[in-house]
Amino acid sequence: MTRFLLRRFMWFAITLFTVVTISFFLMRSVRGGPFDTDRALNEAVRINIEARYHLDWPLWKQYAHYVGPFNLDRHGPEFLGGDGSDLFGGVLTGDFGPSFRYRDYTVNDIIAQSLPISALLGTVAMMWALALGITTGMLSALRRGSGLDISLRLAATGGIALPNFVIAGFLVILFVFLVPLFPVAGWGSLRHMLLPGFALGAPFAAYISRLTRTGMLETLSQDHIRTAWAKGLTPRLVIMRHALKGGILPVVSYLGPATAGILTGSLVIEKIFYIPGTGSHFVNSALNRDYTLSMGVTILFTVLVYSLNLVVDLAYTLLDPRIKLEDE
Amino acid sequence: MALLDVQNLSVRFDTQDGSVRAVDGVSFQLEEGETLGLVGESGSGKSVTNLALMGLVPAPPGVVQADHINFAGRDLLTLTAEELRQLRGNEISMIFQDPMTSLNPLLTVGRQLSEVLEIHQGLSRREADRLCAAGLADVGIPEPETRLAAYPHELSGGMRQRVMIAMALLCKPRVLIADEPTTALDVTIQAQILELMTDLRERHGTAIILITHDLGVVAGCADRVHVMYAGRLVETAPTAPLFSLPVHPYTRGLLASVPTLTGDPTSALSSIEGQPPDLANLPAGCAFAPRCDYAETRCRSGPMPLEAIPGESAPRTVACLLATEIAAASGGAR
Amino acid sequence: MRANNERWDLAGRDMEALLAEAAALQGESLWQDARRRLRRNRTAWWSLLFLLAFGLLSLCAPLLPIPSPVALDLQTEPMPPIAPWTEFGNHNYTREYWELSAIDSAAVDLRAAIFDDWQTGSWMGRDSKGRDILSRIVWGSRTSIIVALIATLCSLAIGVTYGAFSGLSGGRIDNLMMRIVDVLYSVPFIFVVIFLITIVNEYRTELEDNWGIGRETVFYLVIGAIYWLTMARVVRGQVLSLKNSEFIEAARVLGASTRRILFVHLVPNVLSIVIVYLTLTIPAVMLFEAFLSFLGLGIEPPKVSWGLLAVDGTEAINPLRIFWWLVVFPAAAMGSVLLALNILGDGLRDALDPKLRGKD
Amino acid sequence: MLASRAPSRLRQALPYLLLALVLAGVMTLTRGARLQRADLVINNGTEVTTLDPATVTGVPEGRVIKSIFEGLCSKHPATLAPVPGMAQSWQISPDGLTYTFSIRRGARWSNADPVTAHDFVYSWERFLNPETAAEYAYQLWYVKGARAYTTTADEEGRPALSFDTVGIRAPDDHTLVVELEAPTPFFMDLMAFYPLFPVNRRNIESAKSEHPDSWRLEWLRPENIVTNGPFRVVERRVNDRIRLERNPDYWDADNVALSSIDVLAVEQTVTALNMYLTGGVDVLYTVPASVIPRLLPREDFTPGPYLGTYYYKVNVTRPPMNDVRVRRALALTIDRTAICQKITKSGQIPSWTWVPPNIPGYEGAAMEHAATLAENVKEAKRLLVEAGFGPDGQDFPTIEILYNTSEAHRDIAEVIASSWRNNLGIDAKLLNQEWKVYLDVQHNLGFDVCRAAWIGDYVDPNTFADMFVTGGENNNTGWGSPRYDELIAAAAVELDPARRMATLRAAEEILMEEMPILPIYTYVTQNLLNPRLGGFLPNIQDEHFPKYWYWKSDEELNAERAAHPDRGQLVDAPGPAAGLYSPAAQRAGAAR
Repeated sequence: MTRFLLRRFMWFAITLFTVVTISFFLMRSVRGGPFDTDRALNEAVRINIEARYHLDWPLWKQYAHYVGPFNLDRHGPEFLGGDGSDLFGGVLTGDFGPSFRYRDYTVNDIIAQSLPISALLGTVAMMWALALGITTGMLSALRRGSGLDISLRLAATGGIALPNFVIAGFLVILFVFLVPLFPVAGWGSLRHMLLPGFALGAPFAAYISRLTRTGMLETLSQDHIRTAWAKGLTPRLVIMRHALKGGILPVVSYLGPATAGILTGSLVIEKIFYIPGTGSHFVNSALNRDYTLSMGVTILFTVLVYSLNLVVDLAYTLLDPRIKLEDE
Repeated sequence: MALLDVQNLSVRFDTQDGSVRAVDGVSFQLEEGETLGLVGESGSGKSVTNLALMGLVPAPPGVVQADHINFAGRDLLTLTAEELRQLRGNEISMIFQDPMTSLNPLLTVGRQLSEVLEIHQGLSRREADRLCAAGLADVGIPEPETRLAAYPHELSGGMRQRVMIAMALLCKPRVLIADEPTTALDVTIQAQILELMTDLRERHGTAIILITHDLGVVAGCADRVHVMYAGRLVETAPTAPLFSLPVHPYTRGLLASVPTLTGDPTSALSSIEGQPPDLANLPAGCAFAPRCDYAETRCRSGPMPLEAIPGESAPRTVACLLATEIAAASGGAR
Repeated sequence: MRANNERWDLAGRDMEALLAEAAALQGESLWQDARRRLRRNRTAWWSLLFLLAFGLLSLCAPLLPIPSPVALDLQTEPMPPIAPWTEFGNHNYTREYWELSAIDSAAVDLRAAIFDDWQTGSWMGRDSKGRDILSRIVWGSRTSIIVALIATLCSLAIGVTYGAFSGLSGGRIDNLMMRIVDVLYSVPFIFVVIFLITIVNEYRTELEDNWGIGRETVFYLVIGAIYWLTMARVVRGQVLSLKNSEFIEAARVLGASTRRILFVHLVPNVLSIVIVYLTLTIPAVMLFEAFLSFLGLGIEPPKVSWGLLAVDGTEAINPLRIFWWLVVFPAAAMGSVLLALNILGDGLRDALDPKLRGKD
Repeated sequence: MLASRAPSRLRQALPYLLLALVLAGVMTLTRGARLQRADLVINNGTEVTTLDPATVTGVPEGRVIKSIFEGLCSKHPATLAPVPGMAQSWQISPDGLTYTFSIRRGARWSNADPVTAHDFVYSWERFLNPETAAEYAYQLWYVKGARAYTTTADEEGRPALSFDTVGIRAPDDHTLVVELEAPTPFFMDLMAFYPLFPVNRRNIESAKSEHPDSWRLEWLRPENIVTNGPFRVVERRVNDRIRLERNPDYWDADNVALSSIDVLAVEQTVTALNMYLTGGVDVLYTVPASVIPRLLPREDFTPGPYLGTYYYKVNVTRPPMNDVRVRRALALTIDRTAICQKITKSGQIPSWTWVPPNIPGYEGAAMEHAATLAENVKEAKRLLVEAGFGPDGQDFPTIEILYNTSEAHRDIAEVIASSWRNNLGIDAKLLNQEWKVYLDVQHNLGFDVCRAAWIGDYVDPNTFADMFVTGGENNNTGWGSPRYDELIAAAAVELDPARRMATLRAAEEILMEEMPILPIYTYVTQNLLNPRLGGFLPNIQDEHFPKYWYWKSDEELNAERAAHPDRGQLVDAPGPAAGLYSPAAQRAGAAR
């Protein structure tokens, strides 16, 4: 277990380093800078701004300053030519720097403000998706071939067949304008979360439903289910205890990628429903050339996906005792 | 009256390719404390017969019909699904061929054992656990308490089959259906398991239906043997007479393909030529006729009733038009 | 002794021929069986026919007597659909397209020769720039289908090669290769795509002038480059399980070369799962295209794709006036094709899954 | 045995544990997210970059800063003329070089500090300091020594000159003296320009001492920021809202009617419109073009003139656009009517001038053109032939129209391309670039023709005219004319308003003869606002002042509707959640 975690951590470090380095240089290679606006800057002012944000430094120095752990500006350690008043800084110390676009915030601030919202939205979406997906998938598997099965499967595939902004649009027409149940946009109460959560979760619900159906069918055809019946267990016990557990294993392993998908998919939903989450920063920061924020969310994403995959793997071993972490 | 009386049982599977008659008019009785061997090639309908008894034939596509299936005075066919469920694992238990797959890999052995008691006897988990440990000890598993916390994959094949048996016997059932209980096991383990079953039968007085394709297994355990072919019974007889004088050509073929220690080591083992028939497309007359060395024209038409052989002392029935001739000829030869 | 010699001969060459024959036989029966099973799955079969029909329709877009998808006829508001029985067609066709390929442009000439200036009426309405929705859906399907196909094939090429190589190599190499896939999985690809597309946008004139690579091509490649990861994993898994199966052992024992094992024994067996995965990747790519269009990073106007249509459609959702035809028709087209693809994918999986064979 | 059971127990408890955890998380997070709607909600269109007046440039930032800070002057909500703000009065020396402001006694900061002349000296020093890197620093370079102070920095980026060299002094707490480099006729307008608004010294200094490395952000946090305007910041969340509340310490607080305002940052115009229509927002500054025909008949949508021009830049360094005849031909054939009626739809005015109309005292110089498109096309063909091309675009190379990714710009570009194709036979390809690349390409003259727009910073032709001086930062056409530069320079020092306007008009005439730009239309404002909102007066800069806003009572609203039956179809006018304010406050607000 420890060995497994250590190894995972090593790969995690490698991944992160690669991601940080590649995106740093990729980002800087794109034309345009954070301070370009439709009103061109006065040359002298531009020099002042670049100096303030260290954009006048050579790229390697900016990179080293960004990564840390030492502060390379004039407050940095003395052996690097600074006055030693502020030795450390950079990503390695957990400091993602100030945002270029939202200048009253550090990237840490922005993430701290928006991540809980995205997490909440993601959780609502995921709960929708799981509840809906597993129930329908189960029903579908148990009534295989029936009208119910076919209609549920059609609905499920329908969920995968439309872009979520179209689904969101239909939801808005239905539940905001025709039947005014929910607010059209914004964030605050639980009522605000249901529509975007549903729109975000719909494709995942559809996919989970399919996975559950297949998994359940697979499990239901296994010998040990016959044993369970032969033991005289009630249908509820056979399905809930014996079949479902095996049937949703594929769902569990899908949760890692799904969470990543929900995180990035939320950017469209956040735009449509005006939700102050992290998702919109993924695109906007790149478009605004907000170097630090963009790097920040990249790193955040990588860390999240990696740790969620780890959690999923661990959960998987808890669910399936046959899997051993060591034999990767 | 017999503990279990099955009359004219048929099981049909209706698929898109047509209707398959897996079991066709099978009748038999099982007495209290008796071991009945059910022998036949794979696909001959042995397992389906017993799944039908348990009410476990998947429907659709399966359709079960019978004149009656009387168990301890009740006709299983008239029971509701719920009543049947309460019977299963409680009064009629079943163990399966492959102990590797017959246990749920995701649940502990203890969980899988105790739920039987929880369901049928309403015990608490704690009480059930205690009884389960005793049950495991009963089937010869050392350190039963520890084993309860184990997962199936942590046990060896023989152990798992013992667990299966323990599970089947937890509620002291009156009938135990053992579907090829030893097929997937090593020979040494096979012997242990069979011995265990014989032993348990003696101690608990459970009647056993032993399904197998291995005549050696039946020879050691069963009181009576029924031979099935293509969904029908072709020969029934007490064990000893059957082995000493097999009458139906199929039974003879089966017996001839068993290697014996006493037989001539130089003579080649014979096998039954040809393929088992397609159940969806059975020939008219005797289903075995196409592979039968004795077959005559009359074998290929008309029904093939299971009849006693005139003059035979043993309570034997055979479904073969040539039974009398073959019995006479073989009896003479032996 | 002699008998023994014969045996060796058999093993050396004849046996291999025999094995190949057997493999061919097996392959054939696999596909035949699959086709039989697929045909029996009504919905999947109809989906396949529907997709073929749709593919044909979209392929023939330049030949169809539909209005130009780009000719502007500015309106203050989108025009609602006119039922075919009210106005079946009119003679207002103008020949206006983006830069078409030689073949397409010949097809458009042919269309003009056959139908002259006759065109179908606006059965599905027009948008606020007076462009015919039906025509845009048909032309848009070409873009979307091509994006999906090329990206999928691209992912296929990379994924299968990578996965098969990794699975076959086994050991350390396999471990390393799969670790790399893991690493790539954690890279926020949305982000990379946005980057790449921005970079490509920036240099696209240079790319086009110097290498003749259009923005779309890069677009396909970029998307393809993302989707290969899952493919690689799937293929590797399949190869691993096949590698240790008996018939490969047998072939190996008989001295078949690695290449032979790869192409004669492994590929056909991996193919089924790959095909299934393909039918499920295509919808994913189409949705991704729509997603990029939503962010304004997708296909560039005047070209049209379903993603762009869907985005235009969502603009029409507000309580003042719902121009439903701008949403409903593109969504219906997209939905039905993706639905069909998904059903077909499911059907193929059922049909090709050896475990399910003969088990209905 | 118990020990070996543990993992299995864990396994069983796991799902419930996770569920409980998730639920607990949801509960805590929702509680934190809850915030009641403010009395008034406006959509600012995008998140502001900063609240620091010194470093902002954009309009959205301006809207917020004008609500929370106040400069020496403020603007009249209708005429936009400077009215006393922090300065109660001012004197201008006869040579126009020395401005003496007397600071309002009784003006206070939200931390109860009095506002003094020293605050302005401090704020402007900070504004001009190269370390602050204020983007609009040049707006104060009319002050003596200011330019040198900003542009002379040492290696560390700190100012190399003493601030004593700059002509800004505070002889006492209530007197501020500013000396200019040269007479600047619009200097008083600048005093109401938000980058020049003051900041509180104590606010910044204490942040500096408490957070030596992050003070730049710390002093702006809602709990720290000290303001002197009608409202103060209570809460902020990125991409969500800025919550403003009435500032009780504001000198004119009695006349501020609204008690709280939410400033949203909805970027999707359709979403914003939906929010407006469901009552979630009261004021929108833009609406999606697709619904404009449906909005025009309504009383809540009344587009008015706006000080902005939508135009195309021509790269005059590239042939064939280096020929003025070609540029004129291109300009003449654009179907402006189609663009205004069918694409922008809300009454934009086809434009033949660079400086938009409606600037008091200024008469624009239109380019030479005929009344109808057909006649213009004829003239354009003649010009093309003269320039050596066929009348139907023979030998004319394909040109590219550069625009930034946006539906509206694409549509306009399509119309223009088809105008040129149909009228002149010139092939024009559309080329869209993402915003930052577009800016970069534009700056490096990497285009043929490029979409652009300019919104005036202040109500004066100069804000348009000085863009096209040779080498100007926003020129980006490669065009330059010494005569034009001279005229602009002359206008800058001209004290007589009429003569000054004439000079600027002469400059615009040159521009409209040389045509480095092709004007297309003049903007109109597109405000969609709750009819119940009062004090929101239309003006040419689309500048609005929350200080004067108030909610109309039913009586007032009905009376107004009765007085103007032509305003259009009536719509719902929901009031604020907490009810209307005391009539006294309303009247006070309305009185101005």
